[in-house]
Amino acid sequence: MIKRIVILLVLLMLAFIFVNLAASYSEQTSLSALGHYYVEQGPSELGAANLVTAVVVTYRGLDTLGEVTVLFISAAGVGLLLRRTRRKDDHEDLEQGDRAEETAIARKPASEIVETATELLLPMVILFGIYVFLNGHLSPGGGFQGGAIIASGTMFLLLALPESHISRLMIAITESLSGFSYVVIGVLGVILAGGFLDNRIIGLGTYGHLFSAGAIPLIYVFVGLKVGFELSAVLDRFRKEDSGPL
Amino acid sequence: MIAEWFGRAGNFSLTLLIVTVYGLLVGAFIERTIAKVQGRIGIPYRQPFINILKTLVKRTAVSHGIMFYLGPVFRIAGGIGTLAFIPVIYGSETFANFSYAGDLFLVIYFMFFGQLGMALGAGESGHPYSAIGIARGLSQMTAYEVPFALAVISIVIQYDTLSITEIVAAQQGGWQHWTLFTNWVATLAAMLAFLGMTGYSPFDIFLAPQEIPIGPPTEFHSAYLSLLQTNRALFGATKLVLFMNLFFGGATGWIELMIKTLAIYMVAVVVGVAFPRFRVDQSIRFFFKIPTLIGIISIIYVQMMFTS
Amino acid sequence: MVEGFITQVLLQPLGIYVVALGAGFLVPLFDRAHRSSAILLFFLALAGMVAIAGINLLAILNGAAPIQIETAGIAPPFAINLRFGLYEGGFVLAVNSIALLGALHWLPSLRQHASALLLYLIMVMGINGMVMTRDLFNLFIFIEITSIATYALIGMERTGSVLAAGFKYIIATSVASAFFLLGTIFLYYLTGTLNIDGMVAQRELISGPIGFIATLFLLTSLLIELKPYPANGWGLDVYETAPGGIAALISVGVSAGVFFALLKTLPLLDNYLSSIAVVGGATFLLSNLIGLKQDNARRLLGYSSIGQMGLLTLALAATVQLGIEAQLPLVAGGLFINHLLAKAGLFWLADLVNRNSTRDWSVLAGRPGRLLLFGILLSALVGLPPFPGFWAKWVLVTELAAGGLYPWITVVLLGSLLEAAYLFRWFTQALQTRESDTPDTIRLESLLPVALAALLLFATGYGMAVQLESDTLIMFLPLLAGTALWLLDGLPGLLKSLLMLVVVAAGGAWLTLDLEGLNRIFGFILVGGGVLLSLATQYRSDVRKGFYPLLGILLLSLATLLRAHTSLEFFFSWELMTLSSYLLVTLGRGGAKPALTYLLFSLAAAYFILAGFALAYAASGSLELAALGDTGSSMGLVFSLLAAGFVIKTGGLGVHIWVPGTYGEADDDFTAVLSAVVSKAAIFGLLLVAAQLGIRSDIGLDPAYVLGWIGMLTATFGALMAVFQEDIKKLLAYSSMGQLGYIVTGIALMSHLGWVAALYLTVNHFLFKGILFLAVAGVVLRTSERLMYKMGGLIKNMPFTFVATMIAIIAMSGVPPLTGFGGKWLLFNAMMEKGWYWLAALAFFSSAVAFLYMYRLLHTVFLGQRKLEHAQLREAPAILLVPQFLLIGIIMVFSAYPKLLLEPLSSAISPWLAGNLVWDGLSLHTHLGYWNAPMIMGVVAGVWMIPLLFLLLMSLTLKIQKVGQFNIVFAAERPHRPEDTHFAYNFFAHYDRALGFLVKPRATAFWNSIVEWSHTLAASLRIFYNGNGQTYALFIVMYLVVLFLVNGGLQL
Amino acid sequence: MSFFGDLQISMIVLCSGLGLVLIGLWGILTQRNLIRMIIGFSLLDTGIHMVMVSIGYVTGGTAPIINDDVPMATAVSRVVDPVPSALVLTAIVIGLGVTAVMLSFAVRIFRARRTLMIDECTESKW
Repeated sequence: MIKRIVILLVLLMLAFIFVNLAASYSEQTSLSALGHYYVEQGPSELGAANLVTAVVVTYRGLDTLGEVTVLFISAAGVGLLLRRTRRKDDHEDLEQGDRAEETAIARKPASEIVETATELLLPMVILFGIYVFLNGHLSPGGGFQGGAIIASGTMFLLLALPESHISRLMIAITESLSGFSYVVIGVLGVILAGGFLDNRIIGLGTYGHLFSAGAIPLIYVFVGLKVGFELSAVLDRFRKEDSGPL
Repeated sequence: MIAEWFGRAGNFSLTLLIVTVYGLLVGAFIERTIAKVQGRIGIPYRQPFINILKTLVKRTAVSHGIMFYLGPVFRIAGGIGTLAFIPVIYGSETFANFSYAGDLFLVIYFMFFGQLGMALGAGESGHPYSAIGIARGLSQMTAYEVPFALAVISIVIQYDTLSITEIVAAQQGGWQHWTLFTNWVATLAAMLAFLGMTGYSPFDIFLAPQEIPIGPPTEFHSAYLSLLQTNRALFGATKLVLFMNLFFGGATGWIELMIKTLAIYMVAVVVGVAFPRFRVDQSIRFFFKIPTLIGIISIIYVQMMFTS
Repeated sequence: MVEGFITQVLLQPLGIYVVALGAGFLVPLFDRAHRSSAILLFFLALAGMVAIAGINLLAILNGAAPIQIETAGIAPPFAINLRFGLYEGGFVLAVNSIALLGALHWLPSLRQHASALLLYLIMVMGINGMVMTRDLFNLFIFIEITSIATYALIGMERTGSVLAAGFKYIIATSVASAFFLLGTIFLYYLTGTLNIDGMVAQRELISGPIGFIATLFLLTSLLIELKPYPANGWGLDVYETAPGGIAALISVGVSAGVFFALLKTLPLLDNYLSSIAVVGGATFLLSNLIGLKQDNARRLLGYSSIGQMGLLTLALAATVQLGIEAQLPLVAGGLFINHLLAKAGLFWLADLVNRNSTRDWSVLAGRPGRLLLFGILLSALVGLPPFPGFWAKWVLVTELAAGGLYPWITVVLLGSLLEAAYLFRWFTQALQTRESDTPDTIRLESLLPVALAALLLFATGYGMAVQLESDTLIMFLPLLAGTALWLLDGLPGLLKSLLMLVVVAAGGAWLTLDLEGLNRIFGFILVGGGVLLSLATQYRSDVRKGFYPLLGILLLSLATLLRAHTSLEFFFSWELMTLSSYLLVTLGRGGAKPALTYLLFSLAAAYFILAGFALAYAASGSLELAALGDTGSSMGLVFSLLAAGFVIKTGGLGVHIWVPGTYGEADDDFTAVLSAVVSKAAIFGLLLVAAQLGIRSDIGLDPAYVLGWIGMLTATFGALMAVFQEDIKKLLAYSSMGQLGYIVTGIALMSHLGWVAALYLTVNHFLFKGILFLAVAGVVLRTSERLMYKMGGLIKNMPFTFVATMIAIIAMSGVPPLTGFGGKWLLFNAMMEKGWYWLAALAFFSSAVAFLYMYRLLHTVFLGQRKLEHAQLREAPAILLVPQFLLIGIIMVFSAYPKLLLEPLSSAISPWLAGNLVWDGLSLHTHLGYWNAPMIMGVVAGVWMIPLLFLLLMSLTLKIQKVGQFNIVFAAERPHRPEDTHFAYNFFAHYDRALGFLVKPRATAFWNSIVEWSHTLAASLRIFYNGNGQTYALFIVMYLVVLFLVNGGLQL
Repeated sequence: MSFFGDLQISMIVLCSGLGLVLIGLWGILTQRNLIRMIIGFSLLDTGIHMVMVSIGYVTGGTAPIINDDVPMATAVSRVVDPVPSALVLTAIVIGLGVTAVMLSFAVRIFRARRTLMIDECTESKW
């Protein structure tokens, strides 16, 4: 009880800090210098209509590479943690009973409505995901969003068909190759253009077209694939703790 | 150089002889006096000499080892040496002995020489009484050293010298110049320490004839004992001479010396007759109380009186 | 294009990301092909990261400009940029190297899972990113990359406790990250940029409530990541439970990254410098205090890690506060590299030893190689030379002093002492063989990373030395010699002993023979005396692993100590001496525990000295020892601090409790060196500060007078305590303590005569205590006993040893005609001359008391009744007797002709304290008295010879009978066992009754209560660590609130 | 400041975001169940994302995408700041990653000790 009161007091103090913060806040009426530059120069410099994309992929490309890395290691970490114990004598206290219980939960079938809907929607969802990351430089969306949509497709699949098999090998290869390609593009930026992750290694193309904005669509393809597969992999891990390597 | 050395040695031999004989006679005199007080006849004056001779000519002797053998040698060497470093008669080159080799400090430290040697010799005898006696004697010594040291420091401050000759010189010109009168506090402290130093009752437990028959010398006999007996007289007299020099104006002649030393000695005798024996821890505590306090006062006193 | 790739990408700092990420992404693919190809890729990538960092750092060290890396071909602030300058390069190289070693160490676990490999790789890259990036949000990304990889690696083991700890860790760092993000976005709101340099350039925009709160969030986040007290339980839990491989990387790698983040954002946080310093200082002090209560090895390392990061934080804040950023590489860099290597090594070692409780580390006992590694790592952590931490702490403390930040000096030194206490307690536990221990199963090759870390510590330590000092080679000479001897440690004992003697004699002569004055005199005592006494080491022919190299280091460090011109050189040699002597003590039979006490008191002493030197530097602006006197108004304080340090090392009263155990339990021959020689180093130090400071009139007499009393009380109580000892070595130990007390008083007199007395006593103490301890070594060798009452009558078996002992005792006692008298006489005269009458009286008393134990030693061991089982004992080995009789020879010469000794002593003192000894022929005169040593010698010889001759003469006519042992006057009975009549045990029982109350172990009780009190305090300070993740999270939020309040949040 | 009178749109978002942060923290600090704590963390995270978005808002601005409605020429005065949007994108992904790892910890903790209560995970302490 005393602990609760302490917590309450501390949070009240924090709230006091926040009130101070909000009280001094006033909405911006014009762009910051940085934003101004991006809005003014972004389209011509990088050829991307979606300025957020320009910022994400190129101006702050290093962030995005890091972001991809974060997802990558989260997926790897989840895999590492949720790997199935291989030997009985491993130092874990996973008991036989638990395992049976777990399987029982996993085997519960989905309703027919879900199954049917999934079969119908899944290709469209995936297609939409691809659309979103391909057009990331032009319209709202991008690699992450697209990847997330693809992963939601996987989610559907797993809900509808809990027993369906997702190829680990395919995930691993796609994940690795798309990540590696992303790095390669970045490196090419140093050699062929102005610097690491510079998207201008290939021509900027015609402004507003699909094949424009240099390497941005390319990067978004890789990001989209990577995110999609990684999130799918994470979902898959949580579905059943697997023993497969990675 | 050599001749000078031999000359001095010769002079010193004379001093040694006189002081030893005097010491033995005083011993007999005290014995007789005590006997008279107690209603006995007492020993004849020749008795100490006879004792020494008798032990000396004993035909058998045992030895417990080399240190045992050397113990009495150390003991009497300590006695002789102490005397050698004290000027006996003020103003007399003949009886100044080897006092120019070192000062009062030397004398005080050399007094340990014999005690240490004797203690080692007695130790080798393997007799527990010897060891017990030494342990007691040493313990008591650390205690009476304190008032004595304080008194000595007091008179060193007073006379601003460590040289015994100069201390005596400073007391010349009448009894009122004696330390006894100029610095009676220090003298009092020193005399209390003297009680312990002489080993008379109440501070005679290290010899304790009743429980540990005569203490450290328990195992010594024959020629060893004769050396020890000689030393007892000699060393006792030497200490008297030292006290006389430091506190009672020294002596310009042998008669004065004998009167003064006898008087000093009587202090110990009187106290000894009047008081029962202390245990060691009691005597240690005793010396750390009143005598030490007096000693401390003596230094404060002398600083107030004699330094600007 | 390939060439472009190599030069523009691979060899650039950017290459680190490319390599790490490229390899990281490919690891799963390679793993599909074959696990070992993935491992190869992993190591290639790590090695590549090290190489890239190394190449670029080298270029910068060679004068190249810091490398600015732009991304996206667009200049900052519009695109993210990175920087690789000196600091970045150093951190990155260090982290990558340690990561490579760590990977080697952790490979057996890592190789189980390909994802572990890639996580490790990316985690390291994340740390690199934290160091290099110049963009605040990008920094956040790298923090998160590192964190997530860390979470996953923590969770790899999947035991319940590690998972629980991991979850707490995640919650805590997530909240911290949230704070970071909040801070970042509001900073963007204010400045319109995310570039750190851009923000710094517009520092004035970060103001008002939003600026305050935004920076507060940023600061809190970074501080929390550095695990400040008390919001750090989550970190401790992970350190305790996680595998060493990841714990090491969190402790040194992740923390390094966060620290660097703090470093680079510090210009934004300049309002909080005091808060940062307080947080760092409090964390350092308190974690080390709480560490005292800890007996789990890994958690202990956790406390140490947190403490070290606190120290780094404090150092950073203080350096910036003082405006001495130029010293930052030395201070922060040194502390960092030290912590990095030592702590990582220790975590790995903890992994290999695999024992939770520090007590169980006793499996290392008797394994010198392992213990050496362990010891090196611990010593580095504590900041002992020659490791980087030593130099860094030196610079830190001197600069703190120069800046007047005295309280921080106290914090740094106290914290270091506490850290030393628990770290070396651990070492002590590792030294103690236990029956129940099964040998450890560490394979030799798995120690390689640990050994490399240790080697790198030496290398970096030397590197720092070169930065700071010109005379590095001489300073390191003892260590070089020690290393050379250590390489030959496989040789037979006698040969090693001989080699050591040759090396020390040659080296020592080369180092000290060109010295002058006081230093020259001490050169003879410390180096000459050390070699002479070390001759006796030949009496043992066993292997004595480690003994000879350490003794070589010790003796040579004494030589370099004498050569020191600057306080840094002095302190270096001093600490080297402390360390080597400590290790030597641990080699003794039961030496481990007392050695710990010895080390702690020595370190306390060293820290006093360090503080004194630092203060002197602050006041005079110079490190020269000769400039100690130019310290103006702080002179008194400098003198007091330095004197306090040296007095502790002499075993002054109250801080003497290390003495009996140390001298008692060290190897017998080494005890002689320790007491006769090593203790004189403290006397040298005391004399040095007295010469530079003590004799100055502006100090006033008070500190010196206090010193005089300390010395004399030490003499008195040392003697009293020796009286009641049954253990022969402890008796001599207390005797040493007491005798050094006289010397201290002599120095405190600050007069020509007083110093002559002090030096004379020093020489004399060396002579007789050397003899005594060697004699005792012989006795202990033959009897295998140290309790005196179990001996007796040994004069029959060991006459030479007896004679040596007796002469030494006479020389100690002050009885004429041997050397002791001169010392007493000089000291007494000097004290009377100065008017220190009370001290003189006390001196009389204490030298009388000394007779008690001296006699007891001789009697109980050599005289009295011999034990039956000792009947067949032989004399001590000749090699033990030779040095003893050499020393006796010196005593005899100096006894008869003290002028030989006094003249050089007097002239060495003259430059400091004018005054001459007045000689009249061979007679020495003072104001009060005179002393004609040759004549005294003659008279004594004469008066001794005459009765001897007389007795011999009498013996010719007597029939002297040698009698058997029990033939004594014993009430007509015959004792049958020596035990009946050997009056020995509790010899001075009556003295105990009378004065025993004076020597009740008050000091021991006092220090014990200090220990108990610190433990209680530690226990109450760690109640926050209740193991509940929510409590930990609450503390984090509270931290923010408290920082808000103390920085004036209510005044918004 | 009168933020009750003249309510700006971003102020509403900002305050809701900060409120979510507080609620999330309350959840983390008081809910003993690991899953609930993770939900608390998600709330906290979302709150911060809202704060970020609100910071990027420019009065009357629209999405920073150049198209027919927002021609390049007038874009500067018509769009909101693209930077916070980009940052939020990144932050969301990172939050997702952290949440995933947290959840897998929760799963493993439950497997290892059959409980999800944080106060039963206190064996390392002091």
